[in-house]
Amino acid sequence: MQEAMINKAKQLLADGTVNRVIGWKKGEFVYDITPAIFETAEELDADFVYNEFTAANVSKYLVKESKKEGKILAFLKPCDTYSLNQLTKEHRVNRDNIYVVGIPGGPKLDAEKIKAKGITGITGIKNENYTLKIETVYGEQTMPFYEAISDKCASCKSKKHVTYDELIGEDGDVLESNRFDMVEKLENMTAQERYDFWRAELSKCIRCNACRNVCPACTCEKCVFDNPESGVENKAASNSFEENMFHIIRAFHVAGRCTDCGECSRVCPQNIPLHLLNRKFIKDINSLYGEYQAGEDTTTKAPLNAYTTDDCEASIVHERGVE
Amino acid sequence: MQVNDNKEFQPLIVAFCCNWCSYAGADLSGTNRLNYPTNVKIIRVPCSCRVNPMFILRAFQRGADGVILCGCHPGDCHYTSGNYFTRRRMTLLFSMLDFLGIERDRTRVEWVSAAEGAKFAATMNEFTEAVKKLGPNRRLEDLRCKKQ
Amino acid sequence: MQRIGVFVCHCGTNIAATVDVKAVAEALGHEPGVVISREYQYMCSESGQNLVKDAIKEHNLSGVVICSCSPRMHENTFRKAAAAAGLNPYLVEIANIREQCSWIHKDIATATEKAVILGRAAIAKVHLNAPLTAGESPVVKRALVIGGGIAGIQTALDIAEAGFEVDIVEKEPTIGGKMAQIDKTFPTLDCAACILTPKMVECSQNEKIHIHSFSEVTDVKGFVGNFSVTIKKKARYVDETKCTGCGLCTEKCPMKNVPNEFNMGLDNRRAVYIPFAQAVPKVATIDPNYCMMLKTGKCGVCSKVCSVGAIDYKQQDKFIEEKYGAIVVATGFNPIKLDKYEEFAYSQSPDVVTSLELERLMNAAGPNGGTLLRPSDKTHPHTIVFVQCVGSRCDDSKGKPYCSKICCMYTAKHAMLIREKYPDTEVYVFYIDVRTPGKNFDEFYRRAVEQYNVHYVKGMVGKVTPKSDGKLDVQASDLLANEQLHIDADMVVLAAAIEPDKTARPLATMLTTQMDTNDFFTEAHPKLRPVESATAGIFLSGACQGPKDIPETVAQASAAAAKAIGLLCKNSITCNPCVAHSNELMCNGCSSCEKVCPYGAITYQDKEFRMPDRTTAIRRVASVNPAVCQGCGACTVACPSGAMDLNGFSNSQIMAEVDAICK
Amino acid sequence: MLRIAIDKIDSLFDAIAEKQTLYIPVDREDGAAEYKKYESGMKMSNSLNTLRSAKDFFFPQTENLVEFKMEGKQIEVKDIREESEDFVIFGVRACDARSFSILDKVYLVDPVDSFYKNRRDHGVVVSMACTRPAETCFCSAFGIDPTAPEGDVSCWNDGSYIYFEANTEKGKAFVDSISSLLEDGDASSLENVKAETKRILSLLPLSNLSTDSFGGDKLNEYFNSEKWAELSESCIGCGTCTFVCPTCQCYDIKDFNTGNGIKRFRCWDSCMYSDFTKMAHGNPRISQLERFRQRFMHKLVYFPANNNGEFGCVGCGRCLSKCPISMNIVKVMKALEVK
Repeated sequence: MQEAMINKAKQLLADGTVNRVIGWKKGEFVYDITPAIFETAEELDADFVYNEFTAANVSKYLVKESKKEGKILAFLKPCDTYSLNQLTKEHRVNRDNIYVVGIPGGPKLDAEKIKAKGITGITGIKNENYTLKIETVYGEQTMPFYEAISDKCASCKSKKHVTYDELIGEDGDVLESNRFDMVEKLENMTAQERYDFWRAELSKCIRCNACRNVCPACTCEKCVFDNPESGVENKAASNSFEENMFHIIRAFHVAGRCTDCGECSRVCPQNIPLHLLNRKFIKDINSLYGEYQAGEDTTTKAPLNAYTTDDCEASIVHERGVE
Repeated sequence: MQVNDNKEFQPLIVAFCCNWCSYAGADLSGTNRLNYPTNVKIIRVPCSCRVNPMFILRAFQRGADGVILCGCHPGDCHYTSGNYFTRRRMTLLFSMLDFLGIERDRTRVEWVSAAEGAKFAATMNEFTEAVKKLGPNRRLEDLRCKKQ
Repeated sequence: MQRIGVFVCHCGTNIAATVDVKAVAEALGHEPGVVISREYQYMCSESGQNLVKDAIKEHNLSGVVICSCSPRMHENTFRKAAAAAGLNPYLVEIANIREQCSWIHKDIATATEKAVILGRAAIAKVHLNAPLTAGESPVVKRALVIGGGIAGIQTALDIAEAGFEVDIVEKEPTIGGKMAQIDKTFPTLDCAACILTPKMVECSQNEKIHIHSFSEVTDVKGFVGNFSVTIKKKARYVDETKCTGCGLCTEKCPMKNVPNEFNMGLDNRRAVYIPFAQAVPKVATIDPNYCMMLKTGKCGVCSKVCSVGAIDYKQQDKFIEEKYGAIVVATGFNPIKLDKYEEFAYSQSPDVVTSLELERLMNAAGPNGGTLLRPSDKTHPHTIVFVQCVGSRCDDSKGKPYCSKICCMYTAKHAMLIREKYPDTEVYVFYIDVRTPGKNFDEFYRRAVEQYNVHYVKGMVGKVTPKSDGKLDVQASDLLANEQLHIDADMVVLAAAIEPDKTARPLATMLTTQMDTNDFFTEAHPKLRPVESATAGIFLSGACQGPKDIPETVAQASAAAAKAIGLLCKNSITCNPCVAHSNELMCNGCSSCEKVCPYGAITYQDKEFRMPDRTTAIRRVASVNPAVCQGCGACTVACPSGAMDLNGFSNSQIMAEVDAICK
Repeated sequence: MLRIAIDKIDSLFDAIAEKQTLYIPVDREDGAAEYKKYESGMKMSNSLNTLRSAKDFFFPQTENLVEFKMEGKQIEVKDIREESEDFVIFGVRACDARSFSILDKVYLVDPVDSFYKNRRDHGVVVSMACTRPAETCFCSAFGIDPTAPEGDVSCWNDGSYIYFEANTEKGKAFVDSISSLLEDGDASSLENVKAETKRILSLLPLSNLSTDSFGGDKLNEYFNSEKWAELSESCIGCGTCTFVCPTCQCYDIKDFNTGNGIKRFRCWDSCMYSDFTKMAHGNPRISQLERFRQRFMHKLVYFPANNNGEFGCVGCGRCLSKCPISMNIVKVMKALEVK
């Protein structure tokens, strides 16, 4: 796949369709891959990489990149195309300046999951028949491939590209996913259990803003939480602010706009399952206002910008689930 | 939170009322001398759709024990559609608070028309009682604002 | 530093009996920024107001808080007083310590404590109040009426009568609408043409009224007082200014088999036609779907016979743009299509007709010259069955959930007219309910039953089956007698539900007005503002807002005209200053605000900005038209970055109130 | 050498915790380790290091400085600093142990930061030698020997015993206070452990990372390097690297309105943030490139320039595993390095 992508990129650069390429660049180890922009065939040959660790969603970079001179080639995984569509819908990107080549997605692996097995000193990882052979300075180790699959890919919602100019490989389908299982599990807990769960998780927050800054739905020119004039600005990780304001409002601001790309949880240095907040909103929207997938197209009104006269009342919250 | 002489817990209730229906309904319950507890403090907004979820969380952070939002009945909104947006926003917000383990009875949306003074008073009585049963809001407060 | 004055009203004993007003004034006097705190017997009295005015001048106040009755009562009073003393009226806040405090509480201590908290919240808010100035925007003294039926005609006549220019845009070649097709009108049974056509003529002769027939609105920009509308004048291949309406072309055209839509397709017209004798404007129109000249380039008969040379085969659609201060929507209704009601055999037998078709069949200018004949064999029908509520009051997706309102009365009319003219004809009416409220309406219906012996049967027709002898087998249930009926009918007349014209929805989008799920325009308030749309400057006339009969339509048409005249009389409109505004530096251009705005007050533009990194960038940013915004605040919550805020109820003001209350 | 059998470590912790607050690294449910206040029964983590660094103990993420109480128009100023009590941090790795000396160079020089000093005076750092370094480790590049960690007390683990050696007066007092639980024993087995660790260190992918070309003397050359644009282009401007870094020391001072007054506090800040050192005209570093450059220039050039060549990085590798886009100081060093 990497080869085909490099060739495609070189071809599009050569024929002048695009003047730069956004993709992924090799790191120091097999897993520490950085999104990067390539401008020449030489750069592509030297550093371009696409493997099990290229999980990063590059669509947010297009907010800036698509406003620059000339067209950019973006290699997008199925999930990334939803983000791009949503950004297009919200006029945050100039879609005309982007040449999208759809590429097959995951499953991507999460190095943290390998390390959590106690495997350390990693110098190489190979996938042989869905067994990972991991070379380390302490000798070779193995683990099943599926145990290292990143959370965002483990609950993949779709292998379909919702926008592209060209595809490498076959397009996939929207999947029946189990992505709401954990939300449902929490819903079935008692309020006290839910409170304890979230307090334990959210109190880990160090307000590094990685979740917000990586989120393709969070592209505000100025975030309310950074703006002293908003009255809710707060830089510190402060007891109870993150739990009771920041994460709730952030989830609310992306409600109906979040495509469930899973980047927030992937980047959280404290491993807080932030995507569950977004999924809760998605699940509620689906069940209360009809199935809705943000980013599926660029025209449908977002559920919070729409209504029907016979929507349920807020009291429905009192009537369902576990108190 | 207020504590009166006999130390019974007195919840602080913030009520956001839309100018055209609910605020007028609150006025009417005043005109008709229909009692409801002093715990309830009303903030006037042009329409229930003006109420940002941040205001609600802010009230809880600062020590409110319950927040109620009142607007025109669906279909009667002075701005025709404002309360429909309110309904969706608050349904989702309240559901999220519930998901986070916040007591359900601390939040409420009620549609009160300008003619429903009695309903306004009854709602406030009921809501205050419900919040009183829950006790002080501990889960949503900002510890920095805690009163010593 | 703020210099705030606090004024606590006793309201006689209304407040002072349960709230210790002195204590309140004392406590609030200690609040930061407060330089004077006073209490007085009656703040709203002249001397009370003078107290406020004098304090404003004496202490050079930058804000005023009045602790008194509801702001709904005296906010304006105190704003005016402040303005009189030279303080911007929007620097006044009211703490409602009467309706929401003294009147509902009994215990003085707790009521006083609450009054202080309410006062503090008002002080916290007034700290953040900004002086606001109501803007003004000029009014173009011309109205547009969209639709030239009786509603549009009446509205246009009334507006013109008041001295303003009015344009009527009608999509058909003539004005007149549905009423022109109707034979007689209930409850007086006078002929529709006799009362309508004089009004049509009046329209054509009134210097202030300009009729754009065979035209459509294609674009609407602007806002109340200043709409800019693009009108498409469809090519009719006849020069309107030359055509005299002599009708010679319509007699000589060789294309004779064009279904005549004015007569509901019950007879034919030519490819060049004038819909009916009293059409206004009386100008021929060539139907390009049938004209041989336009289709094949061979014919040209009409051009040859036209003595004034009005025929122009090369004519193109023409677009004109015009400015208006007010727009009245009068797009009317149509009967629904009956293809989902095969049980009534509408498509199987020509003798099953709709009520509107019956109107034409009975009309003297209709296909049979006013003699009621069966369409199939042109014989006199002896048994006629009327079916009510075809597609009305349906709870399934086949029909409409609402009552079409006019059917009960026109059916009674039809039944009565038939029994009057052809006493040997038996008339059955099947109904769910007979609904005849209205002046002289129920009397009219009773006359049909009692005087004309029309058989009203409560029950629904289940099936109509054409029989080999040319009759129709009507299978129905009589709910009162609890029996199944079979009637051998010569004709069946279906009271088809009525629905808004199909052009209404795209028009609503252009006008940024709201519609209900049935595509009827939504009025600004169902009770109190029934002829205005929620969008300022757009008014509703006739059945586009909901099913209506002629008297109601005319009443509403005049009401809409009165509202439009009220607007056009003004040289400019004063805008509510408590409107939304967008901070362009923070705006993402995401369109969320635009999507929730019920008034279409928000537009976007690409603007050049100097960015924090000192580059320049073109960004898409929202701007609010203060003349259109009504200040609901829906956009402020839809905006994630907080770029959208509301004057008078800003995020920081409301949060300051929250903070003060929760202190 | 004084030592305690590993299976008796719980009794040691209990004994320490009886006298003062003890923090040890423990495993969380998600597998990451973090320092927790010791409570009887807690098990010390075996992982290489904690997710967050140990700097919180001396330089917490947020800290109240002063409060202005408002009563009507009256304002009362209250000192609300928390008085520190003696505490012990157990199991600090060599990198984090070194990070304290870097923080000291910022906060204990004139003008002394009394909040920091107060905590530093009351804290005893008990470090623990590494035995299983990870691929992200590069402390050696900064002259740190993970088999000989600094700290008030250094410890080694040979699999059966933990050995103690006091390095400072404070450390000596601490070891004395627990000496009844310790025994004197042969420490020769440690040499094998250290040798094996050193062998592993030499195999690590970053073992040959060199700091030779960095330092204060090439300021302009590095500042003006063309590489910054490419290095910084994917930076999302979050504060993850800063907040997991044991040596990042920047803070912001802010006021928080509690409704009844103002709490003035300081909190960690990140030079990666767009509102870092915001002044009337905005952030003086107007682009992410400049902000990104600042962080690495500070650690590799400015800090050594002002501190006798000592770098502002200890090679703990936290930013390598935590950066959302996997950009880090190692990649920067390799890209900028002048060979």
